[in-house]
Amino acid sequence: MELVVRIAGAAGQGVQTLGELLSRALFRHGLFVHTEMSYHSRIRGGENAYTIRVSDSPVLATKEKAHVLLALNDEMLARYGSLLVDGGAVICDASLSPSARAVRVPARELAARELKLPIAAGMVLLGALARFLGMEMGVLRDLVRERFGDRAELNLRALELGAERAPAGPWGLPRGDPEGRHFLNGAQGVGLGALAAGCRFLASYPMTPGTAVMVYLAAKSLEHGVVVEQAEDEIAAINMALGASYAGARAMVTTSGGGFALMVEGLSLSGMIETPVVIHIGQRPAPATGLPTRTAQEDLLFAVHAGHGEFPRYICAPRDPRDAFYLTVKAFQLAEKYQVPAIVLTDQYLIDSHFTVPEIDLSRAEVSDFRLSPEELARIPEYRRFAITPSGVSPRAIPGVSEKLVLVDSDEHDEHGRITEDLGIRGRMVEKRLRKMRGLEAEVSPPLVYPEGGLRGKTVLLGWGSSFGALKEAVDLLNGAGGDYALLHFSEVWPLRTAELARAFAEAREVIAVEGNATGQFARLVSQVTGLRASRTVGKYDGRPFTPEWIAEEVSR
Amino acid sequence: MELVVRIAGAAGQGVQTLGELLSRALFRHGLFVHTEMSYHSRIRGGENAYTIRVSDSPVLATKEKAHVLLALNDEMLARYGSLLVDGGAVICDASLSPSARAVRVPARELAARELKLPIAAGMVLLGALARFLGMEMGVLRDLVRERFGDRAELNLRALELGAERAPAGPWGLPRGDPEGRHFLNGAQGVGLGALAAGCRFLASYPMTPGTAVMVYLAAKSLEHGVVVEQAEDEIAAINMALGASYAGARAMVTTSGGGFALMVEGLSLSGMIETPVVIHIGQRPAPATGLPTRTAQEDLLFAVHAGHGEFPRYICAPRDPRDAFYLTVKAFQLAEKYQVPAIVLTDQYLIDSHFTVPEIDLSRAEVSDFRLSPEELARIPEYRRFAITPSGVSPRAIPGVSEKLVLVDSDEHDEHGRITEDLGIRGRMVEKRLRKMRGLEAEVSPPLVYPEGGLRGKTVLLGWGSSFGALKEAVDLLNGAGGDYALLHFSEVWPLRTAELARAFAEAREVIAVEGNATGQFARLVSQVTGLRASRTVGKYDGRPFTPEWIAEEVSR
Amino acid sequence: MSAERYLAQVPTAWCPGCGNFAIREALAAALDELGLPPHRVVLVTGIGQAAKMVHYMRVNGFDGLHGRTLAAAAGIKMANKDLVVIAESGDGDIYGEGGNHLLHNIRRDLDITLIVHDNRVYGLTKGQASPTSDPGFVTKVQTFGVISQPLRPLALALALGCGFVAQAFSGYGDHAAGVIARAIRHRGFALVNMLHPCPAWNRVNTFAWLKENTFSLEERGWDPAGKLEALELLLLEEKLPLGVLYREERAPFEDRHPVLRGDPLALRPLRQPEELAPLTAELS
Amino acid sequence: MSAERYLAQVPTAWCPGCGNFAIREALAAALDELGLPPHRVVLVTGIGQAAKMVHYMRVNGFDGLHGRTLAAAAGIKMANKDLVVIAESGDGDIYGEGGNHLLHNIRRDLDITLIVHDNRVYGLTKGQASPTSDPGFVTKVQTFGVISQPLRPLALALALGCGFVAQAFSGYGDHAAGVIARAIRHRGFALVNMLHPCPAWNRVNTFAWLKENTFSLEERGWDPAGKLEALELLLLEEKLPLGVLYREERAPFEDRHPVLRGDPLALRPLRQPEELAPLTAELS
Ligand SMILES: Cc1ncc(C[n+]2csc(CCOP(=O)(O)OP(=O)(O)O)c2C)c(N)n1
Ligand SMILES: Cc1ncc(C[n+]2csc(CCOP(=O)(O)OP(=O)(O)O)c2C)c(N)n1
Ligand code: SF4
Ligand code: SF4
Ligand SMILES: [Mg+2]
Ligand SMILES: [Mg+2]
Repeated sequence: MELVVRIAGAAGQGVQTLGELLSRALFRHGLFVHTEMSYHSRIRGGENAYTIRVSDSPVLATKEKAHVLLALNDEMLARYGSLLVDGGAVICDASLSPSARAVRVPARELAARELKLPIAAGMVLLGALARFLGMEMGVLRDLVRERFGDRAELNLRALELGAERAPAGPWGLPRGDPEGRHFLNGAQGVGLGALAAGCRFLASYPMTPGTAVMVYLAAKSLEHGVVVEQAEDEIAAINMALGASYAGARAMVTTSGGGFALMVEGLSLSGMIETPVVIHIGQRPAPATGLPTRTAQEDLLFAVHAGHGEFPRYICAPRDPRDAFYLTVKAFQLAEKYQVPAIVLTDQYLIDSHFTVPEIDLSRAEVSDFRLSPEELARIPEYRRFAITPSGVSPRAIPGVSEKLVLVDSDEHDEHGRITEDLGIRGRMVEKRLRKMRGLEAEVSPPLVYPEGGLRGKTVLLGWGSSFGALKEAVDLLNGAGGDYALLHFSEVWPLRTAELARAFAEAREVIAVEGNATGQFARLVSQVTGLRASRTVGKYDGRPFTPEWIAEEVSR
Repeated sequence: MELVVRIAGAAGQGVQTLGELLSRALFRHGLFVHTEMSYHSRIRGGENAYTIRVSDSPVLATKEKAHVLLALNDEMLARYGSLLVDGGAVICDASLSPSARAVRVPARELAARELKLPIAAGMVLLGALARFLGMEMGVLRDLVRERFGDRAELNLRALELGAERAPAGPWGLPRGDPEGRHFLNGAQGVGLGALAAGCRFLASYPMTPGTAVMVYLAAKSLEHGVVVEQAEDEIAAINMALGASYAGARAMVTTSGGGFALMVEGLSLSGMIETPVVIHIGQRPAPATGLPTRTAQEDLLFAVHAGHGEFPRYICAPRDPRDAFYLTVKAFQLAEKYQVPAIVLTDQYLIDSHFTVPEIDLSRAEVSDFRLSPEELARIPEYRRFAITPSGVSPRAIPGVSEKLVLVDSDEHDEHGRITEDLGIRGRMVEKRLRKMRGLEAEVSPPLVYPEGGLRGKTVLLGWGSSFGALKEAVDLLNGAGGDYALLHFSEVWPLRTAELARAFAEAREVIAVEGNATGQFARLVSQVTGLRASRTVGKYDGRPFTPEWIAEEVSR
Repeated sequence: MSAERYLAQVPTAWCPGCGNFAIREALAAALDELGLPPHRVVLVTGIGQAAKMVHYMRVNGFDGLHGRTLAAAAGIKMANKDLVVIAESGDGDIYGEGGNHLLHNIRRDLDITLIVHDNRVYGLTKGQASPTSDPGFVTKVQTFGVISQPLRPLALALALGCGFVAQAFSGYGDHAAGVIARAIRHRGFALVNMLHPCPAWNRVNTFAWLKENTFSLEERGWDPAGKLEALELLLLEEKLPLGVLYREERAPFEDRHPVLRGDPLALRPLRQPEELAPLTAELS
Repeated sequence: MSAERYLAQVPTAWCPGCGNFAIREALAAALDELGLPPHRVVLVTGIGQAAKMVHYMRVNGFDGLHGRTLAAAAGIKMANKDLVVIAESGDGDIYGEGGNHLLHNIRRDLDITLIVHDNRVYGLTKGQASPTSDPGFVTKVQTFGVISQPLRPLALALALGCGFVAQAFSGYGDHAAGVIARAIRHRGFALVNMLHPCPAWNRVNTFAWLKENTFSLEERGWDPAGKLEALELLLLEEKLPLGVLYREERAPFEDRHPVLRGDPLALRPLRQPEELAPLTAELS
């Protein structure tokens, strides 16, 4: 059983609210639900579409064609009417005249006349849609109550008005049990990971899609004791975060590629003063302002090489929101353990999409303190913040907790952090800092292979980050059509694990990189590190997320 | 014949002035002269050393050991006394007691008593040094007059006082004819190249070693009609330059790695609005502030991958100041022709070192105007700034010269430059912009092979940028000692030419990358683009420039 | 002629009821009043709802990066001083991300007109506080309300020595057009802080609030010659003044810069590299 | 105890005769007067000659990027409000590269003391003009002399609502120490613009010039309570005032921020991730 429902309207018509209510209700029905938000960079008008894919087995990617379209206006009917599957249905206001099979409800009139709340027309249509889908209205009603509190009554009536006027459609939605599953989007995954990892400070400047993580933490700020400060610009953000981190608070920033471009000098500072910071980058199509509300995987090589000079860093690119949780925790941990910057590389698609995933197990989030305690500090006769060690990691004290002074310096410095122009020390400090890369290399988990087993003789699709779900399904599609495909997928991209790559390239018939960019960035990174070259790159760079169908088609060209 | 002379003292003692006078005088003697400046990041005190290498055949690199040391104080005597060749000599004040063979002159006393100008002690010692080297005093006197104008007399007397008191040393300097040669440093090469290319606008924020180019252009500003504006920060600098370029003035910025880190968002803007800009980066050791007055080749991968999103760029890394001239002209030309950012990647060593090179031939500097003239514009019925063309290059108009309006936009845009969220146009615009890379690829000149001829069976040293001279001499040293070495050297690094690399890797016994960084950045770039992997990287990252001896030793380890 | 000719015939992406529409009309009216040919005008914007203005006007346009509006404008003006350069963007763009360029471009004093759409909120990114937001203003990021003190643009500009400091309100379109026209006419850097409601995100400084909390300088017979008086007014008055608060005539940057005398840089011909022979002569 | 204990026993890289030496003494004297334990103080600097101060003092230190001094200082103070945070850097660093952070940290009003070494020149990079350089000041970059108007830090700070605005002169060490001590004692953002000669690069604003062109506010019986009076003084006086020009008591940022109540953030223990169970409960 699989169903794709799309709600489309102008910004300001409540598409997101309706989509969230419906998708969560379907999740609570015990179904596997995946959502995707497509929107324009404006506040009112334009095109907003919320695509909900529902199944009785796990779904991790979006689809282009829908079975049911709830169209909130004429334009959206025209725009998305053509993206219905054969025999698909439209739910819309009675004033619209769709060519497809339709449930037309006088929603505007009802909202205006019965409810005196024109904006509630959407909720009326949602009621109709729910009935059409054969949903349990109780689940939806509960959600409306949770969401609207005082203002729930009117919305409940709106739902009712719609439900009364719609027939039941052909889809008898099965029921399941959501127990053991979570429903969340990437922003929640990253935000929750930050909280679990002990983040105490976030400084950022608003930028889509990075802002979503800031908004999440701001909502939890007081209860969880994390300061969320809107910086005057991104440069301030990263330097504030580094100041906070130096002083002992786990700190992060969240932004997009363009904001990260302004943080690059600060990234290099983090490398030099060996002060941890976690940087969340929600990728979007660029260069420059590009398409602010769309998705892309264009900033990988930039993230790996950003910053003047040479210093270690850690970069992960989560596959789904649950992965985002664990990898954000890991990013904080590794940043603290190795005293390096860590980057969590997501994208608009991952940030805004809700996924149904196995429950997040908080106890699996390892969080430990790598700072010297006052007691440990007391035992050290002469504290050297940048002591040269075999691992490259020096003992890290924070200022104010003991009489030991802590000095960090953006200039080259000696073991005490004091500025030096001694070129002998310079060489040793470069080596010390870079030695940390070795430790980091050993921390990175292997890539995922799908289907499990060997890659011998197969055509291997190589991917990274949020494309995982679509790639996995594409492999199924291709194999279902008689192909012999497999997937090699990375969610930790720097340092790059090479053993699995060597094996895959040796065994595979062919390796095809599939990426959300036009120049095959991950394939180039693989080649840089290993010399191994994918035979071909399939790139998507129109701002839309991957769909399994698109990949299968492009790959088999 | 070869001689290395070093002048060393504290900042503020005039080391640079003395070094410049002496080296230029030696150049005018018709000798091949190479200089290198080593200095601390401070205004008074510390260590300044000016190393002058003189020969009757071309020299393009510095040396560690000197034949003659002019020491201006005790510390420098101690510091650099040990870097004398066996039998080397010291010139110093009578109050100092060197252990080596020495010419001691009561310079301080003479300067104070006879000249009433204590700072002139250095000039007295320079006189002694000149006599010791057997120089023609007339040449030096002319230079002192050119440099000091009104204040020449006292300095001439100082020279005289020193010369009178020194014996002639064992080096009978040969005389030659400087005709057909130029003597200049990298800053002059880049600055002159900018002027030749028609640069009308430079905005920058001071940063060593980038500032030197700004200072050069500022000195020529009025006469050559170029505005040199000190920006409030590097972000302003690049955005001002892009504004100026949009309006039709050829524009550049000059900085170092840390300043460039702040320009990365602007770089991406240049890519998006297809507006040319030339960025000079004088590399220095990093991360962060690092060693402000030292040299490095650490920003290559950063420069290649800087900026969010994907867009073409051109990057050259000149070998010597003359090369810097031609390549800066080329950078401006390609930036204008392809409407892309172009980066000139030098370093502190190249910027501050004077080289003796074959005369710069101004007529070889090709400069042409790629903008639409008002007449051409008049013939176009509907002007489209971002017209999609097979080459990816669109006709470029500037605002105000005709009634055609010119609109550029950092958002994704249509052919008119108007903001769009049409994802079909998006795809075509990405492709259009990236197509320009093909044209650029065809513009890049092949790398240099030394000695000329095939590479079959040889150990090939692979290098780029200002390391050229030292690498070339290292090859001679190694081959002189019975080795079979050759050099493959790049001065245009992006787009990367691959044909010669493929041939070299196929033919060579072994390829060893030699670079001024710790992670083998050029080798990694080569691997990224071609999959070819150097067998080993020899990295220098202590802030000092390469010497032929150091390379020869490291390579043959 | 009419103001219409300055308007691009394209759909706008602004919200219904937004003050930006009136500002667009005012700008067109000002250009029309001054009779400026569209191709001689360059509108420079950053990123934000206000910054979309450039796409809705029929003049030359440079829509650059968020916050860098003034830097680009300064480069354009230096490259071609004959262009009429108008920088326009939001309060977040100019006072937030771009604060440093405001400081230093006031110091430069190029002949640029800056129009800041001050809705006291970040519109395009969905309603975070801007530097001019009132203390206590609650958003999804400022969940306890704004804690920092607001930036007061007019006082700031006066303290920095700005030669033309004005404020207008989108609700009074004709007046706003007049203020913009005077700002463009002023030779030197001119700031127009343009108050306007953002019905989507700012429920505090609404149209009604702005009407209530502003007053006309002209009606008070204000003389914009006194800087101290202007500062005093800003300190003592609760309400926000509308009109030209301060104005001082002096030679702008381009008149004072020796290299800028003569033809605009951008129009000077490329030279033959051979003309640099005197410079290569220095290399020996 | 003595001020000596705050001085690191290392050679300095400053030029002989530079005002930085006296500022160092004044800072140590101020710390001594306040009896602050070195480990409770964090000195935050950027890059420049002034910024090297951190290496010559015996307190905690964060020597960050050029221009980003205040951003780092703000992060440190928010992370641990119990630390005494002093930001110190050059006029280029704070008023040039870092101008935006000055604007917005005055607005934030954290309890940070900012000491700007104002030598009206970029010292470390060899003598270019700084934002406070006098018009006409000739350098190797400003070959025709400075064309822009100078930034006047005290007026700027007043216009931005800074709660403590002062100026001192390295030539009057005891007075400077007293001003610094008062600035540290002030709860909230405090600006001390510290005039000092740069004998290496600034031949205009020399020691003698500074003596000649400054006057003591205390000697005039100045009352730092009046903002308008302070603005008036800055507008009308040719010479530069020394002392505390303006002072206003109010609760700083950390007192107004709900999350900052209680233990400093940096000292709150790491929690068990399991404590987040209420948050995962929201995911269904
Ligand atoms: C470097 C950078 N940071 C952040 C953003 C995201 N951004 C776009 S517009 C905007 C703020 C808009 O507010 P304002 O300037 O007041 O304009 P308004 O939308 O209110 O008219 C921000 C933060 C960006 N585009 N670039
Ligand atoms: C991003 C960046 N830009 C430029 C520089 C180079 N730089 C170092 S110090 C300095 C200016 C110093 O002037 P000021 O802050 O007034 O300090 P002073 O040396 O006069 O005490 C500059 C431009 C830098 N380190 N980083
Ligand atoms: S978000 Fe606000 S300012 Fe922007 S268009 Fe909508 S109402 Fe206007
Ligand atoms: S350069 Fe100037 S400010 Fe810096 S130490 Fe020397 S004299 Fe002092
Ligand atoms: Mg706004
Ligand atoms: Mg200074």
